[in-house]
Amino acid sequence: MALLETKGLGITFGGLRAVGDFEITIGDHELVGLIGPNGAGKTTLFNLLTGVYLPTDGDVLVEGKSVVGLKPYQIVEKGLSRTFQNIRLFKDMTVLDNVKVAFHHKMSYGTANTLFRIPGSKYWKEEADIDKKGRELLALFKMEDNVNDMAKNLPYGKQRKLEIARALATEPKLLLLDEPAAGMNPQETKELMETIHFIRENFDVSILLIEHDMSLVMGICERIIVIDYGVIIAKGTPEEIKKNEKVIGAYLGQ
Amino acid sequence: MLKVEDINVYYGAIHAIKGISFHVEQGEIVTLIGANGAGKTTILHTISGLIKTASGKIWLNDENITTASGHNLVEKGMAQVPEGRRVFAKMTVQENLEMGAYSRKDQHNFQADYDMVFDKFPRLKERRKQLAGTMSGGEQQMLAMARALMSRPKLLLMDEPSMGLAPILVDEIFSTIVEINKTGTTILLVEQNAHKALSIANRAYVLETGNIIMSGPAKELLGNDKIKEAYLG
Amino acid sequence: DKGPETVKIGLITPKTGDLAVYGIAVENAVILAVDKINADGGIDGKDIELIVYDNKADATESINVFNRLVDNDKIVALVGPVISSTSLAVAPLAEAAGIPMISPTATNLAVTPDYEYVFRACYTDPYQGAMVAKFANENLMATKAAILYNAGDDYSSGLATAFEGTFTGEVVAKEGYTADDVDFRSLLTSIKELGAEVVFVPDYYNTIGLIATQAREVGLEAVLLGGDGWDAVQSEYGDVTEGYFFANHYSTTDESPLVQGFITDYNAAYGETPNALAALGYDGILVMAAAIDAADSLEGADILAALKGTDMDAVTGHITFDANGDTEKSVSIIKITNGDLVLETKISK
Amino acid sequence: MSYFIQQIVYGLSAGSIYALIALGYTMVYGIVKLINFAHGEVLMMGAYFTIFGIISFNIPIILALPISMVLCALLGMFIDRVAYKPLRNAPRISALITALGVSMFLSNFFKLLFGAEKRKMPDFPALKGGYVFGDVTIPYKAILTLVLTLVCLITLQIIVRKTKVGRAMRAVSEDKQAAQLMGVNVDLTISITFAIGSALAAVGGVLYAINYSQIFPTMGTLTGLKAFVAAVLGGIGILPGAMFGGFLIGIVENLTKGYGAGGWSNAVVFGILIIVLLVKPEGIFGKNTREKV
Amino acid sequence: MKKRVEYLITTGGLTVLYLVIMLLIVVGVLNGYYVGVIIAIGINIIVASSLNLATGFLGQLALGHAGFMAIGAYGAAHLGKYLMAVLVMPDFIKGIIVLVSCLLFGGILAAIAGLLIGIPSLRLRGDYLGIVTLGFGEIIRISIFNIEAIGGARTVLGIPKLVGITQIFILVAIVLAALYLLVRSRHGRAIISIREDEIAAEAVGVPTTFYKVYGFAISAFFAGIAGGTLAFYQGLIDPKKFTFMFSVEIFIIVVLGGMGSFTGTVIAAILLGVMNELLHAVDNWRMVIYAVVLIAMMIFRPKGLMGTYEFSLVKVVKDYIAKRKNQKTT
Ligand SMILES: Nc1ncnc2c1ncn2[C@@H]1O[C@H](COP(=O)(O)OP(=O)(O)OP(=O)(O)O)[C@@H](O)[C@H]1O
Ligand SMILES: Nc1ncnc2c1ncn2[C@@H]1O[C@H](COP(=O)(O)OP(=O)(O)OP(=O)(O)O)[C@@H](O)[C@H]1O
Ligand SMILES: [Mg+2]
Ligand SMILES: [Mg+2]
Repeated sequence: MALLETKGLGITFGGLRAVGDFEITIGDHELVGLIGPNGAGKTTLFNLLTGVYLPTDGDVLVEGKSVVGLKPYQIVEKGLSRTFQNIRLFKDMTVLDNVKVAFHHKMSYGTANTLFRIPGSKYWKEEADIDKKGRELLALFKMEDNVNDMAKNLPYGKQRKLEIARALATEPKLLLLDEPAAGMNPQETKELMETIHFIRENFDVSILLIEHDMSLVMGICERIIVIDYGVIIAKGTPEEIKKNEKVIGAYLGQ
Repeated sequence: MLKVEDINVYYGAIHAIKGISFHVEQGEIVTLIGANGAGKTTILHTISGLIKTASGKIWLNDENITTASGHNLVEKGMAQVPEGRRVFAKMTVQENLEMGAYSRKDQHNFQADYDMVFDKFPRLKERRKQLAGTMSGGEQQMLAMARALMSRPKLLLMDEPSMGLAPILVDEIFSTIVEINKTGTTILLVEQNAHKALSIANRAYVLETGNIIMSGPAKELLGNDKIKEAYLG
Repeated sequence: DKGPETVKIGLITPKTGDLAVYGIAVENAVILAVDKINADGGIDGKDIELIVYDNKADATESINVFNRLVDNDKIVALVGPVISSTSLAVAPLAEAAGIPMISPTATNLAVTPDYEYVFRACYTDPYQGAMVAKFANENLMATKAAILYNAGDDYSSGLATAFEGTFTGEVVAKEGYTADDVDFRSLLTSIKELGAEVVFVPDYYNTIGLIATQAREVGLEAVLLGGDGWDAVQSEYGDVTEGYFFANHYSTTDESPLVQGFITDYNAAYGETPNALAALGYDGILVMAAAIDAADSLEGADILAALKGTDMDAVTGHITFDANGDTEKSVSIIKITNGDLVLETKISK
Repeated sequence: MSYFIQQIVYGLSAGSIYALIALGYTMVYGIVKLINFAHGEVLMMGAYFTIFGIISFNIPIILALPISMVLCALLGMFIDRVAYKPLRNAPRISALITALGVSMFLSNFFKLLFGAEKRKMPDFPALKGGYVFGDVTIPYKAILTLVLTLVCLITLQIIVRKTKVGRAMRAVSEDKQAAQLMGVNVDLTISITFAIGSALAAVGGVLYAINYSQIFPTMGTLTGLKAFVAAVLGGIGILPGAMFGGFLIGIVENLTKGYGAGGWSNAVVFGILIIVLLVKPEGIFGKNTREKV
Repeated sequence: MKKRVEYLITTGGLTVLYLVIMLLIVVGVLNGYYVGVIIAIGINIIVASSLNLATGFLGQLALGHAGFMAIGAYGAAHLGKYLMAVLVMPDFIKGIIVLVSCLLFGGILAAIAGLLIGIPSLRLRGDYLGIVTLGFGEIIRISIFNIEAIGGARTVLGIPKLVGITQIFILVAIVLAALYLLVRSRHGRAIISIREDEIAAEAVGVPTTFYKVYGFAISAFFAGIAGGTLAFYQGLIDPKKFTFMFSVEIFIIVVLGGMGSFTGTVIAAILLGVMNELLHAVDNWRMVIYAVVLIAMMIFRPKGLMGTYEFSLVKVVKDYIAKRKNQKTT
């Protein structure tokens, strides 16, 4: 059973068909690129998958079960997690707390436990557990020295990394990255590619990636889906896509 | 045309620009490159009068504009395409362009300029009545450029015009920049895409955490190993 | 034994906030009285030192300033608080501290009964409301009455309830409004439809001015009746209130030298005619000063004993206290005639 | 039936005052995104200025009103410069607190200067009475108020939609920096906004005083608040919406009073506000602008 | 350092503070007046901290907390009067039982009101929510005036006076501790993340609607407790107290202290309380000066006195120990 499957997925804003008849399947441990011209509907697709928008038609299946109509946080529980095109960190929280928030749905202690912290109770166990996990995760991203920094004070590149780390903290099966390299220079982009590689190797997760930086997309994606005006115009390996006339005409240029 | 002398800029306690000097001559394309947070946007904002300098001077055509109010600089021939487009989302394309011409005294005389920008960006002509906020990233970038051109600038400051754009548009944008420059507009270009920027610029400055660490003709920097390693990937 | 140099008396009154108008009227009158007493040689040769604190008409603030007057300023007696709700908050504290207290203007029934040390210079809401109803019954022979009152104000709703309880005819409507209302045309139109002969409107004169103006505007022919809050309504709204009645503590047309002296002095000091609140404030401090004088002591218990025996003429009438510490004054019913206040009759139980 | 119609007439006349005040409120909010709690106090001062002009200097109201509008416009600009401008880039709630502070300052300061008591507005014999249709009377005051409100609305609409200043205002409301990059003098534009809003408040204050024949230092507080509620009801920042909201509140208020629930009228007004916002969070005329992620 | 030791340090600090206050009362430095002011400030601390949870931590503009306080006050007062009449037991125990049960009852009533208003309206944002809460506060106030059964416009009298300095000290400590513990838990993180970025919070698995209502209801709960405390301190309730301006005063304490800092709330409540008393010297100008100070403070410290900084005795102790260690090693 595929990890993610969409069937005839589509959404219309007013008269605009932003995404239509969209069908993809993503299996375990894949790294798929999603490219297309500006306004093609890439971000909108992410919003559909993660429950931010309700599709006007079609279905989204995660491990065979429809997630349409679920709230974004419920979809997180199903194993989808994302980053945003424009970074959305919890700016006035520490780096570690940013990550800890993302463990929320894995925890279960209640209000009474919060107020009466009886030694040995769930509160202590779970908090100690996520503290450890959070620090480990940040260490993997080489951010162990930043745990107590305010997120807003991080340099841009680390903010991007933190956003990815936060998304990973929800322990997703599928990670959706929206233009992680936007605003980065080639050097920083290269580091980002290494980070993504690293995630691939250390986590049991599939990645769907939107990006306009071709060096990144072509460099790491196993397959690429190209959309324009909300519909898929091409699919294939980087090599195939590079040569696809339609893609060159609509997106890549010359 | 533009001369910046030893400016220092602070955000509260953060010393963002540490004594920077550079100049842009009439007719040139000059590019500022540098990593995230190096201070590129800050410099453009300072030149445009959005941020005040702590010390140093800025000259536009031999006029000291260090303390001039931002809104007066447009009349003096300076325009900016800001980082992240910053189009007026709830106004139509047409109204955005009218805002671009806001400072011009010849309010009824800019039909020719409409023709010029619509000629350069035909997409905008189709979408005259569309709300700018509903346009795609690339379209908004075109609008931001067109809007700046409506003031008939002699000096155009551009902040990362290629950010977030599809490759095909990136190429288009850069050729448009060259075109604009050819029609007599001097350009100061800030870019992450150092390769593209250097290949169209005359001269370049490299910025690192508030300091200029290198400068020279663009072609030379394009060949420089250190630049290659740090900025060209 | 020299004792303190001055006789310290506290005054708690709202000087800021929505009820400041009333608080300042009382304060003005009290200061006037204190100055007069001191000019005449004070109490047994000692000047009265008046300490005034603002309480914003708020209970918590009243408690704080009362404590401050007692603990820090060491007052021997208290005049005030002016507003009933704040008097209710302070009364038990005054009792506990053994500080004699006279509220000039707190009309709420519950202010005095439970506390030996607490007195008032005015009559109570139930008493006043009942007397106006009695007037409507017996003098006006009214059979249909409407009540229009400020639902957000205990004075107004207290009077309204009392009126309703005593009026023997039919109460065709009892309509509330809120403190900030300025538009009464809808309410008055609805009362007009119901054919009331009299409308009881217990509120302060500014609101009455508005209501009377709009009553004329919508063509309401019923006679409006009110309580002591109406005092001074004739100064600006004489034309629209012509022929209406209200209950009051005193009448500015009273010939007695005490009253006329007070009006003249007040006018000289503040450039306006004192209203009933000012008159009550004036009486409140006079009664207290007289008691201290009679007690020949600054001890609370002594002053209390003297207060109980009060028997004096004051601006608002002859004052003696009953067991609760309430005055037993008759109610003057005033008719507004040609823009003047004319005593119609005096009513008592 | 005529009883009902009469209530509606009173509702419209009260409502048009709210509407007029709401226009200024919504305009300032639309541009600077600040609930200018001091708007009610400007209204109060507008009424005072006018009355002082009439009583102390014997100026006819036709002249006193424009003078008062100018004074209020200056006052509005002054308030903005002193209290709001330093906080332009601060958290919005801080500016909100400052607005509350200014409101408190003005009403209390005025109380000290002129006393807390209510003052009577002089009578205008020309405005006494009204047109009578059977059992229904339409007071002249109501007609004057309504007409003035409509004139103000149309004028404002033209300014905001059609003029260069209006375009600058809209640009400033969206993005101050970008507007400045277009050559817009942001501070001046905001000043003009406050000036217009405050001048409107002055008109509202005078109409209030004419209709209710009284002025007092806190007259603007609740009136202003309700006018803001009117603006929110109609869709904040939208001029016809403010107008509509004002009428709606006026009518609702008068109907509750006319039908035996006078003590509840403010509760009903706020109740309707809550219900409307729950059904249509952006107000009756508001457009749904969801954040694009 | 072990958590248990940390809690011990905090509790110890509070005990010392309490003993100092009691000592000052015994030797007469703190007379009835000062004690009264302290109690009034204590009540403000409780209600302002509760508002801080909703506004500072959850990030929702709430301008109607006086309404929740009123509900708490009326609920606690009426139940209190009833219980005092029917319960038969020694006065001291009765006092404690009545106080605790009535405060909880008032708090729960307020929390229910918080739920009622919160569930439908928390999807509104920013100023809109502010206006709705303001409106709701007014509705509560007007309802009280119009419901004769609970007292109408009359002052509610005969409420047992059960709150003195000791009770207020314990209550403030409990409320602050509860809020503090709450904020430093998964629930608190969820609440703060909503303030920071609601969309991102939802995207990392925080049920935002639930937590908004949860935070708001808890905030209302403690505001209700503050209301009950006020009633049991004064022995009466003046319905005129719970106006919009009172909500604003509470709000001002929160913003002035710093949104998201309980320390700030405590400091601001104390400063404003003390200032209020000092300004009696110029009573007429009191409100004018208060307003000017407010404007000036906001202009010079737009983020409030404390920003989001939180004082912690544990940290002070830790720093001290670290410093000592350093000195020893060098
Ligand atoms: N909430 C919305 N309301 C109206 N139109 C929308 C909305 N969200 C997206 N759109 C429109 O849908 C289209 C697709 O937008 P989307 O953001 O998905 O593009 P994209 O592929 O991510 O582009 P880019 O690469 O520039 O980010 C655009 O035309 C956009 O204007
Ligand atoms: N409003 C601000 N307040 C405080 N610090 C700021 C502010 N804006 C920028 N900075 C800081 O100033 C420095 C320079 O920022 P600037 O935006 O000029 O960089 P840049 O070179 O344009 O980067 P980018 O490539 O990300 O656009 C950075 O360290 C940044 O964090
Ligand atoms: Mg996108
Ligand atoms: Mg930049």
